[in-house]
Amino acid sequence: MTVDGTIEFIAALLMLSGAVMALLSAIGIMRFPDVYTRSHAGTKSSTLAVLLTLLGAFIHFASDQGFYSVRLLLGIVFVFLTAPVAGHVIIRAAYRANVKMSDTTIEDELKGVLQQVKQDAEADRTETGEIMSEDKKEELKHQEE
Amino acid sequence: METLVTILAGVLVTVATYLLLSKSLIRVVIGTAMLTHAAHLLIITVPGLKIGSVPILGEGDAGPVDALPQALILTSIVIGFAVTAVSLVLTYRTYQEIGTDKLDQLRGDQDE
Amino acid sequence: MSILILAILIPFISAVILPFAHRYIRRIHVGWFAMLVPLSLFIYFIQLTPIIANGDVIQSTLSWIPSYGINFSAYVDGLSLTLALLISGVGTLVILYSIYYLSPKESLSHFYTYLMLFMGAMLGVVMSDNLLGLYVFWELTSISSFLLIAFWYQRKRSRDGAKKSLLITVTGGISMLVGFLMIGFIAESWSIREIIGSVSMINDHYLFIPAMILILLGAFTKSAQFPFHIWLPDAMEAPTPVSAYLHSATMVKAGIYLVARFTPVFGGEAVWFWVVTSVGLFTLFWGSFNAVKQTDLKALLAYSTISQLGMIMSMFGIGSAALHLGYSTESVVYTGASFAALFHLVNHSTFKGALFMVVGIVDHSVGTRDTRRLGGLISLMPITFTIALIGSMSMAGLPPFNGFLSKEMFFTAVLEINEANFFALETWGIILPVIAWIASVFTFVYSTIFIVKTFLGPYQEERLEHPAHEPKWGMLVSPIILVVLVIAIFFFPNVIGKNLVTPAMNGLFPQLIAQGEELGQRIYAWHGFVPELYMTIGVVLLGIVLFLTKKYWQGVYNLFPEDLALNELYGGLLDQIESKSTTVTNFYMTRYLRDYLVYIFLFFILLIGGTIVFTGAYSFSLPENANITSLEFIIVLSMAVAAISILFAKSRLTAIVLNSILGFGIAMLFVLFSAPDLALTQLVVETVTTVLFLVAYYFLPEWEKEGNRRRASITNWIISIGVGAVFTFVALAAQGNKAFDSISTYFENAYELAGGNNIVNAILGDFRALDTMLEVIVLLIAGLGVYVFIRLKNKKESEESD
Amino acid sequence: MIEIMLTLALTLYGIAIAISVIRTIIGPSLPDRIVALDMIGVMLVSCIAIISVSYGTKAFLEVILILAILAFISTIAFSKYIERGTIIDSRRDD
Amino acid sequence: MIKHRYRINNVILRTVAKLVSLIILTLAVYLFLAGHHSPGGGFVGGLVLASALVLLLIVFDIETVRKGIPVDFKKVAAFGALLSVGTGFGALIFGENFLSQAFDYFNLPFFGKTELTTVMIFEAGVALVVVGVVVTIILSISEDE
Amino acid sequence: MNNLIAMPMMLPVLTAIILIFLRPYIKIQRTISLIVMIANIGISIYLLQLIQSNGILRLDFGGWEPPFGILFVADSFSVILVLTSSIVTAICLLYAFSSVEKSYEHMFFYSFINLLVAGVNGSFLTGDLFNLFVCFEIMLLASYILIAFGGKKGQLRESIKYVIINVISSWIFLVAIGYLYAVIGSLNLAHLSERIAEHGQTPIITVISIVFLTVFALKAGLFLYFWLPGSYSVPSTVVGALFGALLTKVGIYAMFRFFSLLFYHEPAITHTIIGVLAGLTLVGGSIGAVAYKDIRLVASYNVVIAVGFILVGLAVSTQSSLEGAVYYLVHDMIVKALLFLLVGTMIALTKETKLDQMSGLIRNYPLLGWMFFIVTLSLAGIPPLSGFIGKVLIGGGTLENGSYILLALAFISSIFVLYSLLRVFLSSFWGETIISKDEEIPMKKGLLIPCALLTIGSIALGLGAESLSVYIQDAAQVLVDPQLYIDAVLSSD
Amino acid sequence: MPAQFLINVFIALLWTLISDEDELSFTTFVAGYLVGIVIVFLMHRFFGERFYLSRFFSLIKLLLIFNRELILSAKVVLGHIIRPKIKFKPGLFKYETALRGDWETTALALLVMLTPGSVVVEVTQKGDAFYIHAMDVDQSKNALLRSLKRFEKAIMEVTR
Ligand code: NA
Ligand code: NA
Repeated sequence: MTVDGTIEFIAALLMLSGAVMALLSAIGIMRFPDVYTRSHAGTKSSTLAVLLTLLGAFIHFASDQGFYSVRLLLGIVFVFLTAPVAGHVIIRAAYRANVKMSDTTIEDELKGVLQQVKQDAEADRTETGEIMSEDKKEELKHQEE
Repeated sequence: METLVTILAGVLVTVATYLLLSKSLIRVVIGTAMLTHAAHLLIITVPGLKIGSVPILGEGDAGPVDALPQALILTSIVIGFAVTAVSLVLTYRTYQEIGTDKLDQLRGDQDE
Repeated sequence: MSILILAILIPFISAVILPFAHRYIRRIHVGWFAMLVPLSLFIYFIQLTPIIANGDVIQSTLSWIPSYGINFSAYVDGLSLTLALLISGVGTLVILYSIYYLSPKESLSHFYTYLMLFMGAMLGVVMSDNLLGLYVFWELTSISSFLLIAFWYQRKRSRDGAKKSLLITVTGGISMLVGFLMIGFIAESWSIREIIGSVSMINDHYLFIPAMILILLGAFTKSAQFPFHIWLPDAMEAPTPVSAYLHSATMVKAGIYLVARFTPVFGGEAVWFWVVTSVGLFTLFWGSFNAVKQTDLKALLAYSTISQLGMIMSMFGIGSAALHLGYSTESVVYTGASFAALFHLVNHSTFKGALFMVVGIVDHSVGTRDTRRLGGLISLMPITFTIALIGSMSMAGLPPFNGFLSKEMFFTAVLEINEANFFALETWGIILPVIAWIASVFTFVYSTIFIVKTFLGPYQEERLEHPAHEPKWGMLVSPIILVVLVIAIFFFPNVIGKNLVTPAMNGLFPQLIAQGEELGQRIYAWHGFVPELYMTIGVVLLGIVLFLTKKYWQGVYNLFPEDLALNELYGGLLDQIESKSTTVTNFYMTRYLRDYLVYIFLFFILLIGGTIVFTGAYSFSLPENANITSLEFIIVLSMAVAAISILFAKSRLTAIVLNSILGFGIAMLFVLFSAPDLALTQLVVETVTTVLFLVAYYFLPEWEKEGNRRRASITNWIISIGVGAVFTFVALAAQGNKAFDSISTYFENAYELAGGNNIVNAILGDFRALDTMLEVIVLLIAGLGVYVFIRLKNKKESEESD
Repeated sequence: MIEIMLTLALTLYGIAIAISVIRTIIGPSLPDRIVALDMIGVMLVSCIAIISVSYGTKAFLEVILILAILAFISTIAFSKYIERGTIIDSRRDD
Repeated sequence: MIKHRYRINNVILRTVAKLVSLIILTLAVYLFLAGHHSPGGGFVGGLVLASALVLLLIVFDIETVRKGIPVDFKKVAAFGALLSVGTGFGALIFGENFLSQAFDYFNLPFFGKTELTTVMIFEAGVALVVVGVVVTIILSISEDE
Repeated sequence: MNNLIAMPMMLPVLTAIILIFLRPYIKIQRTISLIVMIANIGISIYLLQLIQSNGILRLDFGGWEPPFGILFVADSFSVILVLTSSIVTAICLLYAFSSVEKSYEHMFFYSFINLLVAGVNGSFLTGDLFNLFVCFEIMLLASYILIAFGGKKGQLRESIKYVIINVISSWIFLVAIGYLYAVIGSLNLAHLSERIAEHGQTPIITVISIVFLTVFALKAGLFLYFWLPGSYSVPSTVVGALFGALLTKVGIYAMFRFFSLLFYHEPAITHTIIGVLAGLTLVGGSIGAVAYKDIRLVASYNVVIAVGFILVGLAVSTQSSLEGAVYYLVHDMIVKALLFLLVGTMIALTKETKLDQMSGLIRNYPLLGWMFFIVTLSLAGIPPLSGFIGKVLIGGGTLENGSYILLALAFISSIFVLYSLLRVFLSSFWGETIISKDEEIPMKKGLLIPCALLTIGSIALGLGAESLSVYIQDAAQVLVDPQLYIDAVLSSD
Repeated sequence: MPAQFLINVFIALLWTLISDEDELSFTTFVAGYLVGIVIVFLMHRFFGERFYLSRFFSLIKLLLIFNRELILSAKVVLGHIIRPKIKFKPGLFKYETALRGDWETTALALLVMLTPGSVVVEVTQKGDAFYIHAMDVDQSKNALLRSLKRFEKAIMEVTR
C-alpha cells in the first residue's frame, strides 16, 4: 500500500467509523426513554459522526486531488457550532412545553425555579390562541400510553 | 433506479391527492407542495439517472448529465415556493376573515 | 353606392337622425319627418314597377365581408318589389296614422327610431340575394319588433310579449341560419339566385332536406304558423300602429316571403309541399277557429292574421307542386295557387291594416277593445264603421272587395290540388278543400263578430272609458286610403295582377319561366257557377247560422284548451328550463373544493386512462434502469413512508416535520443524481417554506381529524391511487418510449458559448435567461401579493357590498 | 476496498437515517420529532460528504455547508415554535 | 401580541446566531459569485442570504433586524427585478437581441485575468429579488396583527 | 432580430416594476400604464403589418438559436390576440381609473394589472413549451392576487379555490412537459412539432397530448369549468372584466396552438375528445346561464358557453372553423370585457347583485341599458354585431366536417345566451323604475366611456369584419399548415 | 492586539514584495506571514501586550481538552446505547459558573453540550448559572463537574 493509499484508507476508515457512530446514535434515539436523553444521542453523538466523516472526506480530497477544502473544514466548524445549540434549544423547548421526563430521572433542580415560568408560559400560550393545546394534548395522550 | 424514483413520485402523487381531497385548507396546501416534489422527481428522472457527472464542466470524468431538466426544475422550485407562499397567506387570511379553514364551510352562498 | 342600396340604408340613417330631429325641432311632430322616408321610398319603388313588370331585375351589391362572400346584395324582382311596395306604402300610412295616435308625451324618438330600423330591416329582407345578408336583416326585424312590442316596457305584459316574440322568432332565425349555412355549404354559394341555378345539382345532397326543414322553421316562426303562432297575440301589447304595420302587413309576411323565395329551391320536394301546405292549412283553421272566441278586438285580429297567414302559406305550398311536374300544361294549374297567394298577400295587407287602424281608433276613442263592453258605435262613429265594414267584408271574402277575389282563387287551388295524383294526394287531397272551407266559415263568423259586437247592438257608455266619438281626420286618412284600395282592387284587380303579381311569379318559378311558361293570370270577379261560388255561398250561409247560434256551441272551445296549453307549454318550458337548470347546476356546482377536485381527478384518471387503453399505449418496455444502492433505496423508502405518514399525522406540526423529511429526501436524491444546484435550492426553499408554514400556523387553528365518513374516505383512496397510478404509468411509458436525444448536448459547450462552467447556471442565466427573468417576476408578484393580502383589509367588513 | 468501505458507510448512514425517520413518525412528543429531524439533517451532511468522495466531485461541498446551516435553522424554528407558538417576534423582549 | 412576562435567556442562541449568520452571509456572497463555474448563482445566493436573515429574525426579532438592516425589502425586490429586466432591455441599446448577455476577460489589478459578464448584473438582480421577496413575505405575515 | 416582439410582454413587466417605485403617485401610475397599453396596441398593429409583408416573425432571446434558446414567435394568430388583449386592457384601465379605490391603487394595483397582461401576452407569443409554463404562472400569480384584491370574505373564499385548482392544473402542465420532454427531448414548439411529425404521433404521445389537454381544459374552462363561475364573480369589476376577457382565452389559445402545431396527427382521438368536451361545455354553460339570478353568475356562465363555442372550431379544425374561432376569440374578448364591466357597473349603481332586485334601470341609466342590450345581441351572435361572422364560419366548419351535433349544440347555446341576458335586460333595465332621481347614484363618465368604447368595438368588429379578414385568414392558415410555423422558427436567418 | 496582527500582515506583504517574483503568490504571502509571526513574537513585549497568537495557542489547547472530553463521554453514551438494558438515571442540576459575558458563557455552554451526556437546558437571567440535564447523574455528575472546571479555565485563558 502506497502512502496515498494508506491515507485514503484512513480517510475511508474515518468515514466508516463516523457511519458506525451515526448508527449507534440512531439506535440511541430509538432506545432512550425520553426526549431529553434521546437528544443526547441525537444531537451529539451524531456530531462526532459528522466530525469523523467530514474529516475523512477532507483528508481524502487533500490526498487524492491535493484539494484542501475550506468548505469542508467550515462545515465541521459549523456543525460544531450549531449542533449543540440546536440540542439546547430543543431541550429547552421540550422542557418549557412540559414534555415529561422519564420516570428514571432522579433530580430536577429547575423544577421549582421554573414553576412560575411555566405557568406564565402556559398563560401566554392560551392567550395566543391555544396554538399549542392540540400539540400538547397529543403529547399527553402519548405519555399516558 | 429510474423506475423506483418514478414509483416514489407516484406515491407522492397519491398521498398529495389524498391530502388535496381533505377539508382542511392546510392539508390541501401541504398537498400542493408535495405534488411539486413529485413533478420534480419525474423531470429529473427523464434523462436517465446516474449516467453522467454533475453538469459542471471539468467536474467528473463522464460527460455531464442532461442539464436542461435541472434548469427547469430549478425554475419550478422557485415558482412552487411563490405559489405556496401565496396560498398559505390566502389560507390564513381566509381563516382570519371567515373564521374557518374547513373547505366544506367555505362554499359560500347559494344563489337561489 | 346605388340608389337601391341607399333605399335600404335610408331608414337606418334616419333611425339615427330622427332622435336628433326630435330633440331640436320641437314644433313639428317628428312623425312627419319619419313619414317622408317611406313615402319617398314608395315613390321610388313605384317608378321601378314598369321595369320589373317588363321582366327585368335590378341589382346592386354593397360589400360587407367579401372575403367570405357575405355581402348586402340587393336584388329586386317582382316578388321583392311587391313586398317593398307594401313595406313602404303601408309604412307611410301607418306613420301618418301614428302621428295622431301616439301622444306627444310618449317617447316618440324611440318609437320612430325602432320603426325606421324595422323598415330598413324589412326592406333588406325582401331585397337580399345574399343569404347571410338576408339573415342579418331578418334578425333585425325580430329585434326591432321586440323593441316596438315593449314600447311600454313598464308594463309586464309588454315585456312578456316582447320576450316571447323575440325568443320564438330569434330561435327560428337561428334555425334558419343553420339551414342557410347548410344550403350555402352544399351549393357553395350564398347567393339565392346561384343556389336556384344549381338546385338540380344539390337536391339529392343529404343536407338538402334538413336545410329545408330548418329554413321552414325560420319562416314558420316569423309568420306565426302553428304551433309558433303563440307569440303573435301577445305581440298585440305593442301600440296599434305597430300591430297594423309589423304584425299584420309586413313583418309576419317575411316568413311567407321566405317560403316564396325558396320555392324554386325546394319546391319540387314532397316534404316541402306537405309541410308548407299542411302547416299553412292547419294554421288557417286554427287561427280562424280561435279568433271567434276572442273578446279583445286586437286579439281577434291577431288570430285572424294567423289564420290568413296560414292561408297564404298553404297556397304557396300548393303552388310548389308545379315544380314537381316541371314544365307542362298541368303545372300552370298549380302555379295558380301561388299567384293567388301573392295576390292575397297584398289584399290582406290592405284590409287588415285598415282593420287594425279601426281598432286603434275605437280604443283611442272609448278606451277599450273588449267586445263585451263595446257595441252600438255605428251611430257615433259612422265613418269608422264604414271602414270597419269594408275591411271585415273583405276579410270574410265577400264581394265587392278584394278579399273575395283571392279567396275564390284559393278555393280554386284547393280544388285543383285535390285532383292531383302525386305526393299521395290521391288519398289525402280531399282534406285540403275541406279544411279550407271550414276555416272560411269561421273567418266569416269572426268578421261578423268584429262588426256586430263593436258597432251594432246596444251602446253601453257606462262601460267605456270615454264616450264614443269620431277621431281626428288625421287618424282616418290612412284607413280610408286602405279601404279605398280594398274596393279598387276588386274592380281593377289586374292592375295589381299584371304589374306586381305576375312579375312576382318570376321569382317563384324561374325554371318554368325560363322554359317559356306563361304564369300570369287574369283575375276575374265572376267565373260563372263554378264549385268555388257554391263554396262561398255555403260559407255565408253556414257562417250566419254559426254566428247566430254561437252561444249554443261555444262550449266547444272548452274541449280545445290546447291553445292555452301551447302557451302554458311555452311558459312552462321557460320555468322548467330555469328551475331544472338551477337544480342541475346546483347539483354539481357544489362550491365545495373537494368536489371540484374530485371532478378534476376523475377527468384525469378516466380521460388519460381511457386514452391509454384506447390507443394501446399500455404496451411498452420499462426504461433502462441505473442500479440502486442501499442508501438510495432507504432514502426512497423513507420518503415514501414519511409521505404516507403525513396522512395520519395527528398534529399539523408533525405533518410539517414529515414534509421537511421529504424536502431533505428530495435534496438528497438531487445530490445522488448529480444535481448540486438543485439540491442547494431545494434545501433553502424547503427551509424557508417550513418557516413560512410555522409563521402561518400561528394564525391558523390546529388541524382536526378529518371525520370523513367511511365512504368518502374510500372514495378518496380510490381517486388518489388512481391519480398516482395514471401519473406513474404515463411516466414510465414516456421514459420507455424515448424517441429522440435531448437537445441539451448543445449546452455542454457552455464555456465557449456563455463563458461559464456551470451548465445549469449558464442555462438559467443565458440560454434560457428569459425563464429566469420571468420566474423572478413570479417571485416578485408573490412577494408583493402577500404584502397586499395582509395590508389591504376591509376596514369595516360590510359584507359583499362591492 | 475503499469503495466497499464507503458503500458500507453509506449503508450504515442509510439505516441510521431510516431509524431516525421512524422516530420522527412515532414521536411521541414534538421535540422528539425535531431531535430526529435534526439528526437526519446532520447525517445527510455526512452522506453527501461520502458521496462526494465516491463520485469524486467537489460540486457538493456547498451543499454540505448549506445543509448544515439549514438543518440548524429548521431546528431553531421548530423549537421556537414549540416553545412560544410564534417564531418571529415583532419587538425586542429584553 | 405576546406580553413577555417571563424572560428567556437566549444568550447562547444569540451569540452563536451572530457568528453563524456571518458565516452564512459570506457563503451567500461566495455562492453568488461562484455560480458561473460551480454550484450557486443568483438564486441560491439570494436564498441563502435570505435564510441568514430568517435566522436573525427567528433568533432576534423584527425590530432588531429592521434596525440593523433599515431597507424596504419590497423595494429591494423591485430593484432586483429592475436590474434583471434592465439587462434584457440593455441589450437593445447595443442592438442585440433582448436579453443578450455579453462576457469578456479583463486583466484587472489584483484580481488578474477576470471574467466580467452582464450575467452578473442579471444574477445580482435575481438574488436581490429573492432576498427581497422572501423577507417581505415573512415580515408581512409576522407583522400582521 | 425583432426585439419589438418582446415588447408586448416586456413593456408591461418593466412598467410593473417601475410602478412599484412610484407607489405614492397614482396619477403617474395611471398615465404610464395607459401609455404602455396604447404602445402595445401600436406595436401589435405594426407587427401585424410586418407579418403580412415578411411572414412569421421570431425573436431569439439572448440570440440563442432555436431549438436551444427561448424564442417568441409572432404569427398573425398570436399577434391578433395580443392586439385584442391590449385594447381590452387599455379600456379596462380607463374604467379602473374611475372605479378602483384609492387604497387599491396605492397597493400596486396597476403593477399587478400590467403583470397579468404581461403573462397573457407572453403566453400568446412564446414559442417554447416551458416558457409557456412560466408565462402562465406570471399570469396566474397576478390573477391570484387580483382576484382577492380587497380581501373581502367572498373574494377570499372563492380565490382559495381558484388558486388550488390552478395550482393543480399548473402541476399537470409541468408533468406533461416532463412527459413530452422524456419522449421528444426538446422544448421548442416548432422543433417538437417537427420531431413528432418525424417520429409519428405514437400512442404515448397521444396520451401525453391528452395530459396537455387536461391542463388547458382546466385553464380554459373547457368542460372543467366548475371553478370559473365562482371565481369570476368575486373580483372587482375591472378585474372581473379582464378575467372574463383574457384568462380563459390563454387556455384556449394554447389548445389551438398545441393541437394544430404538435398533436394534429390523431384527430380521430384528440379532436374528437375536444369536440365532446366542447359539446358538454356548451350544454353545461347554457344550463348554468339560465340557472341563476345573480348577474355575475349569468355573465360567468356566458364565459363558459363561449369557451365551448370556440373549441367547437378547434374540434372541427377546418380552415373555415379555425378562422371562425379566431374571429370569435377576438369578439369574445371585447364583448366579455364589456359584459363584465356592465354587470359590475349595474351592481355598483344598485348595490344589488340579483336581476330580480333591479328594475327599470333604463330610465336612470339609458346608455348603460342600451349597451347591455347590444352586448346581449352581440353575444348571441346576432348580426351585424361582432359575434356573427365567427358563428357563421364555425358553423360552416362543422358542416364541412359533418359534426352536426356540435353544430346543433353551438347554435342552440346562442339561444340560451340570448335568453339568459335578455332576462337580465328585461328584469333589470325594463320594468318599473324603482330608483328615484334623487336616490339615483350618478353615473360617472369614467365608467360609461370605457363601456361605450367596447360597445363601439363590438359594432365596428361586426361591421368591419372584412378589415380583419386578411389577418385572420393568415392566422388560420398557420393553424392549418404547421409547416409554416416550423419553417419560420427553425430556419436560420 | 489588532496592532500586532496588522504588523504581522505588513511583514508578510513586505516579504512578498521582497521575494520579487513574477506574480503575486499566496504561498509567498503565507511564508511571509510565518516569518512575521516569529518577528512579532520576539517583539511583542515592546507593545506591552500579550502576544496575539497566544490566544490562538490557548484556543488550540481548549480544543484538545475538549476533544478528549468529547471522546470520553461519547464512549459513555455509546456504552449506554449498546448496553442491552438501559439503566442510567438522568437528572437536571444547576451549575454556577465563574464565567461572564456572552461569549464566555456561550463557549462554555457549547462545550458542555458538545460533551455527550450533558445539555444546558436554561441559562439563568443573569447568565451566572446553567441548568444542565445529564444523562446519568448517578455516575457521571462528578466527572462532568470536573470537565466543566477544566473548560472554564481553558476558556478564560483564551478570553482574558
Ligand atoms: Na325587477
Ligand atoms: Na329585475
